[in-house]
Amino acid sequence: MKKIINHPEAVVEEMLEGVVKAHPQYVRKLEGFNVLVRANGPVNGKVALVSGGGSGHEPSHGGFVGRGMLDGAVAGAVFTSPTPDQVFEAVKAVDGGAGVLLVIKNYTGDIMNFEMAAEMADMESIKVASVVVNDDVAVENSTWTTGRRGIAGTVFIHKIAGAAAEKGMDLDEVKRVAEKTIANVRSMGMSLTPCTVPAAGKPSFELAENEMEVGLGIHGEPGTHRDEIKTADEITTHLVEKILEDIDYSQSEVALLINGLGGTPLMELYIMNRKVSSILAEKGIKVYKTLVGNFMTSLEMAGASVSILKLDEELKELLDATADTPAFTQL
Amino acid sequence: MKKIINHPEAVVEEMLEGVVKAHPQYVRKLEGFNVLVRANGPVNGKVALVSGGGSGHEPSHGGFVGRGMLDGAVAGAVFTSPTPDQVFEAVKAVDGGAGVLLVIKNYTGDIMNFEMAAEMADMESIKVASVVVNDDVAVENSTWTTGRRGIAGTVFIHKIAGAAAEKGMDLDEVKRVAEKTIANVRSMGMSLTPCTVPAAGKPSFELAENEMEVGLGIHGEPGTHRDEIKTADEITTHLVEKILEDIDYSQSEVALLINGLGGTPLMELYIMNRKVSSILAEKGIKVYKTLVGNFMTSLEMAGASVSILKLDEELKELLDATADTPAFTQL
Amino acid sequence: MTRDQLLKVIEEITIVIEENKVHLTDLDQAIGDGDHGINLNRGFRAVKEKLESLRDKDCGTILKTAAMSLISTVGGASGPLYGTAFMKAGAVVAGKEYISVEDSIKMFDEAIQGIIARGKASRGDKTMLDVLVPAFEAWKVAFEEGESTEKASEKMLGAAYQGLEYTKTIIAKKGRANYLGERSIGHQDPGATSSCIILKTIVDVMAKGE
Amino acid sequence: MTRDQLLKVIEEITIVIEENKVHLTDLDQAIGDGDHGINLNRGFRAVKEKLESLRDKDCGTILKTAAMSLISTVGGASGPLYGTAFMKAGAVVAGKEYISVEDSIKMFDEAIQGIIARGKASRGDKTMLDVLVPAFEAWKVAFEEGESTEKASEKMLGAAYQGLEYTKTIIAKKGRANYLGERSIGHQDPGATSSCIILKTIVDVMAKGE
Ligand SMILES: Nc1ncnc2c1ncn2[C@@H]1O[C@H](COP(=O)(O)OP(=O)(O)O)[C@@H](O)[C@H]1O
Ligand SMILES: Nc1ncnc2c1ncn2[C@@H]1O[C@H](COP(=O)(O)OP(=O)(O)O)[C@@H](O)[C@H]1O
Ligand SMILES: [Mg+2]
Ligand SMILES: [Mg+2]
Ligand SMILES: [Mg+2]
Ligand SMILES: [Mg+2]
Repeated sequence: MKKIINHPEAVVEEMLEGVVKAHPQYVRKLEGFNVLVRANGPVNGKVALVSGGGSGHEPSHGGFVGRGMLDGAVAGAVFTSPTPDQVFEAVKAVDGGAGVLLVIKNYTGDIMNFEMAAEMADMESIKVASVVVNDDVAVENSTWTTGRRGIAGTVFIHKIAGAAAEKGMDLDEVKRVAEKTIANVRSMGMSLTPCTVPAAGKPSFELAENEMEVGLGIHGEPGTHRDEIKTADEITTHLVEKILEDIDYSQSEVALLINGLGGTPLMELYIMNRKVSSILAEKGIKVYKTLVGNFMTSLEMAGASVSILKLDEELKELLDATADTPAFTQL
Repeated sequence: MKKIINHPEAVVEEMLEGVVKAHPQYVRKLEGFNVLVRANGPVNGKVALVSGGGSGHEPSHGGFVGRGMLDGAVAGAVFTSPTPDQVFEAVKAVDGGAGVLLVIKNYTGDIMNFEMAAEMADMESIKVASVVVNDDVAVENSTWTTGRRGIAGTVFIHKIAGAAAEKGMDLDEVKRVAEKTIANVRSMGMSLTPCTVPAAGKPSFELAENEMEVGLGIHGEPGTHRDEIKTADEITTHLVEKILEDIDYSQSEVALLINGLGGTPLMELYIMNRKVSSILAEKGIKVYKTLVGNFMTSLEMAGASVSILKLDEELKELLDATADTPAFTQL
Repeated sequence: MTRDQLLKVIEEITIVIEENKVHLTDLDQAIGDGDHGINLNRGFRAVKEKLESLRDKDCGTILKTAAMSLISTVGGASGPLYGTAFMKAGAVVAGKEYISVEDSIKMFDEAIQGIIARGKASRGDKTMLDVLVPAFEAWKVAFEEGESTEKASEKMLGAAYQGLEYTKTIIAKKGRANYLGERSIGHQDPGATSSCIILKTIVDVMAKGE
Repeated sequence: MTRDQLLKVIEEITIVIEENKVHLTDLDQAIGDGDHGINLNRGFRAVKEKLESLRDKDCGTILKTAAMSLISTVGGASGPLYGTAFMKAGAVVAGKEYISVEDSIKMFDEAIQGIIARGKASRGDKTMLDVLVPAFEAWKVAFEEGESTEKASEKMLGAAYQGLEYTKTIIAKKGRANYLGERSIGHQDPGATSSCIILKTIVDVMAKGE
C-alpha cells in the first residue's frame, strides 16, 4: 500500500484537520465529530442541506460545503457510512430554523444511519426531510433488491438543491427540486485499477494488465462485469449508451459530469468528454453545461464515470446559480 | 499501460477537443494548432499572458485560460515543450495591442522554443516579454547548470500576473509582478509511483513497494534521490524544510499550494496540508491562502508537491482578485 | 445466563471479532467494500472500553450500552443492524440480572425483528439474516421439544453454519453485494459470517459455564 | 556530396531514427523524461513527408526545409537544437547542388555554433555536443592532415563514439538530466546517442558512394 498517510486509522481525522486549515473561510469542524459545516453557518431562515457518507470520495462531501451547495457534510470512516449520532450532530449544527434536507446516496448503510439520525432529529423537533440518490444505471432497478446506487450524479443534487435553498425555497420545495434532479440524472462508471482502503492495507480487487471493471460503484467494490480494456471511445460509448437507454433524453438539454475516480488524469477525462459530446450531438441532445474533474472519487482508483442530467428551465437556472465552496466555485 | 485513451499519438489533440467541448464559454482552439485561447479574446488593450509546455500536466495550462489568468496556453506533445510556431501562433492570437508576456518554466526545451517564438513575434513587431519560473528547491541552483526547474509554483505566477494584466497594468508592470512572484515562490515534490507517457508505453522508472522518489519534477523523470516511504508527516516535513531553508519566510504571510501529481487522492493532500500548516504555525509564518488539489500534474503519478509563496500587500491583492477559468474560479 | 456471563460473552466477542477482522474484511472485499471486519472491530473495541463501567449494571443496561457504542462507532450497514439487535435484545431484559431461557428466545426474536425492521431484508437475501433466522428457529424449536441447553446450542449453531453455507449459493438482494448480481454467487456473506462468529462465542462462553 | 546523396542521407536518417526510437526513449527515461526517441521520430517523419517535394531543390533549400520541419514538430530541447543545426548547415550551401569537403567543414562548424548559441551548453555538459564537437574536430583535422574522406570519416566516427562513451562518465550540467545531479553518472546521454546515429548514417551513405 503506497499512500502519503500517517496512521491508517487516523486518515479521516487528519484529513479533516487539513481541510479546515486550508479553507477556514469556508468550513469549520464540529468539535468531537467528523462533521464539516459552513464557517459562517447556520444561515438563519434558510433550508440547510446535509450530505455525507464514507470518506474516500473527496472532494465529496466536505469540499462542497459553502454558499450555494451544502451546509454540512458528515465524514464516515473510509467507505463506511457515518453513524447516526454524527449525522444528527450535523443536522443540529446547520439548522437555521427552516429545516434540514438530508441528501443520501442509496446504500443500505447510508439509508439506515441517516434514517436513525432523522428519527433523533424528529425527537428534538427539528424539521428533517430526506432524498435518496440512485443514479447508477449499471445496477438493474428492482423492487426486490436495494435498487440502484447513488454515485457521482449526487454532485448535481448538491448543486441544484443547494441553489434552491440559497434562493429561499422552503423545505418542501427544496426537496421537490432535489427529487426532480434525482429523477433526471443517470450515471455509469468503470475502472482500470482497484483502490486500497488504508485500514485494509490491500487492494479491493485485482485486475490483469488488460482488464477493466465496468459498472462499478464508488467504494472500491467490483463492478457488474469485467472486460478487456477497450479504447476510450468504446468505453465511453458503452457508458453513454447504458445511460441513454434508461431515460428519454431526446430533444432535451443536458448537463454532463465526466467524473474522475481519483487516479485518472484529467487528460483521459477530456478524451472521454470528446466522445460523450459527439455521441450526444449525433442524437440531437444539446449539452448545456459540462463539468470535468474529480468530484466523487474512490481514493486513488483509476477510472471514470459519466453522468447525464436532463434539464428544464428551473434546473438550468439553479445549476447556473453562484456557488462558492472549496471544491466548486462558480461566478 | 492502463489508460483511457484511443491512440497514444492522438492524446493531445483529442484532449483539446474534449476541453473545448466542455468549456466553450471559456476557451476556443486555434484551428490547426494545439493552442487554447480565451473564447472571447483577444482583450483589447490588455496585456496578454501565454503559458504552456508539454502536455500531461493538466489542468495546466489550458485549464487556466480565462478571465484573471491566462489568455493562451500552448500544448506540446506529452512532456515535450511545444514548438516555436505553436507558441508564436498563440502570441498572435492573444495580442490585444498591449503586448504579450510569456510565462516559461525553466527547462531547456521550453526556454529555447519560447525564445524562438519571441524572435518570430519580434519580427512581426508584437511586443513580447518573458519570465522564467524556477521554483523547485530540490535542484541546486548554480550558474554552471540549467538552474532550477519550474514546477507547481507556476500556477501562482499565472494567477498573480494574470490578475495584474486584468487590472490594466502595462507589460513592464505585469512582468515586474510576475518576477516578484517568481522570486518569492519555492516548491518541492515527491512521488510514490512513476507515470507512463502514452507514446512510450511503459513507466518512466520503477519503484519498489517501499520506495519513493524525492525532489522530482513534473515530467515523470526521477528525482534527486530515492528513499524509503516515510509517514506523511515526515515526507511533508522534509519538503517544507527544504523550502524554508531557501528563503527567509519568517514573520511573513504566505500562500500555499499543496499540489497533487495526478494520481494522489485529495485525502492525502489534506493530510499533508495539516502538517504544512502546523510547521508554519510553529515558525510564526502566517498562512494567508491555501490551494489544495491537482494543479500541475504528471499524468497519473501518485505524489505531491508543496509550494510556498511569500506575500506582500500587492501580491495579496492580486491573489485575491476574481478569476474565472475552467480549473480555477474565485469570486 | 448471569450478568457476569453476559459481560464475559461480550468481552469474548470483542476478542474474536478482533481475531477475525482480516477474515471478515477479506470476505467483504470479494463482494462488498472491504470494511466489515474493520467496522465491527472498531465498534467492539469501543464496547470493550465500556465494559469496566458495566460490571454492576443490569443485563438490559449492559446490552443497551453496547448497542449505543456499536451504533455510534461502526457505521455502514452492520452498525445500525447489530446496534438495533443489541438494543432490542437489551429491552427484553431491562432491569434483570439474569437471562432465562425464555428471555433468550424473546431476545433473539426481538433482535431479528429489529434487524428486519431496520434493514428491510428477509431470509434468502444473502445477509446476516440467513444465519440468524434459522439459528433462532432451531434454538426455539429445541426448547419447545424439551432439549437441554447444550443440545439446543448445538442445533442452533448447526443451523447457523448451514445458513452460512447457504449464503454462498445465492444472489445477494440486499446490502452492497446486491450490486454484483450473479457475481455474488459463490461468496460467503461477511455479515452472516460475523453473526455465526458471535453465536459461536455465546455458546462457547455458556458451555464453559463460568 | 551531391544533392541526391544529401536527400539519401536525410531519408536514411528518418529510417534509423525510427529504428532507434525505443532505444533513444529508453535512454531518456533513465535520465530525462523519456521522449527523445518519440520526439525525433515525430520530427523526421515530418521531414520524410517533405522529401518528395525536394527532389530538384538545392542543398540549402533541402536542409532548410528539413530544419523547419524539425523545429515545428519535434519540440523539447532537441527540436530547436537539431533544427538550428540543420538550418545553419543549410545556410552554408544555399543555392548549391553539391557539397564540397570545405563546405562540409563549414557546415559542421556552423551547426555546432548554432547549437551552442541556442542551448548555451559546452563540451562536458553531457549533451549532444560531447559527440558533435570532438567529431567535428576530428573531421577538420583529418582533412588538414590530408587524409582521404574514408579515413576522415573513420576518425570522425571514432571521436563521436568516444564522446558518446564519455557522456556515461560525467554529470549532466544541461538539459533535463541536469536535475539528476550525481544520479546522471553512468548513463549515456540520449541526445549524444542520436547525434552519433546521425553521423554514422551520413558516413554510411557516403561510403556507399551512390
Ligand atoms: N438490509 C440488510 N439487512 C440485514 N443485513 C444486511 C443488510 N444489508 C447488509 N447487511 C449485512 O451487512 C453486511 C455488510 O456489513 P458492512 O460491510 O459492515 O457494511 P457496508 O455494507 O455498509 O460496508 C453484509 O454482509 C450483510 O450481512
Ligand atoms: N542546452 C543544450 N545544449 C545541447 N544539447 C542539449 C541541451 N539540452 C539538452 N540537450 C540534448 O537534448 C537531449 C534531450 O532531448 P529531448 O529528450 O528530445 O528533449 P527534452 O529534454 O526537452 O525532453 C539531451 O540528451 C541532450 O543531448
Ligand atoms: Mg462500508
Ligand atoms: Mg521532453
Ligand atoms: Mg462493507
Ligand atoms: Mg526528453
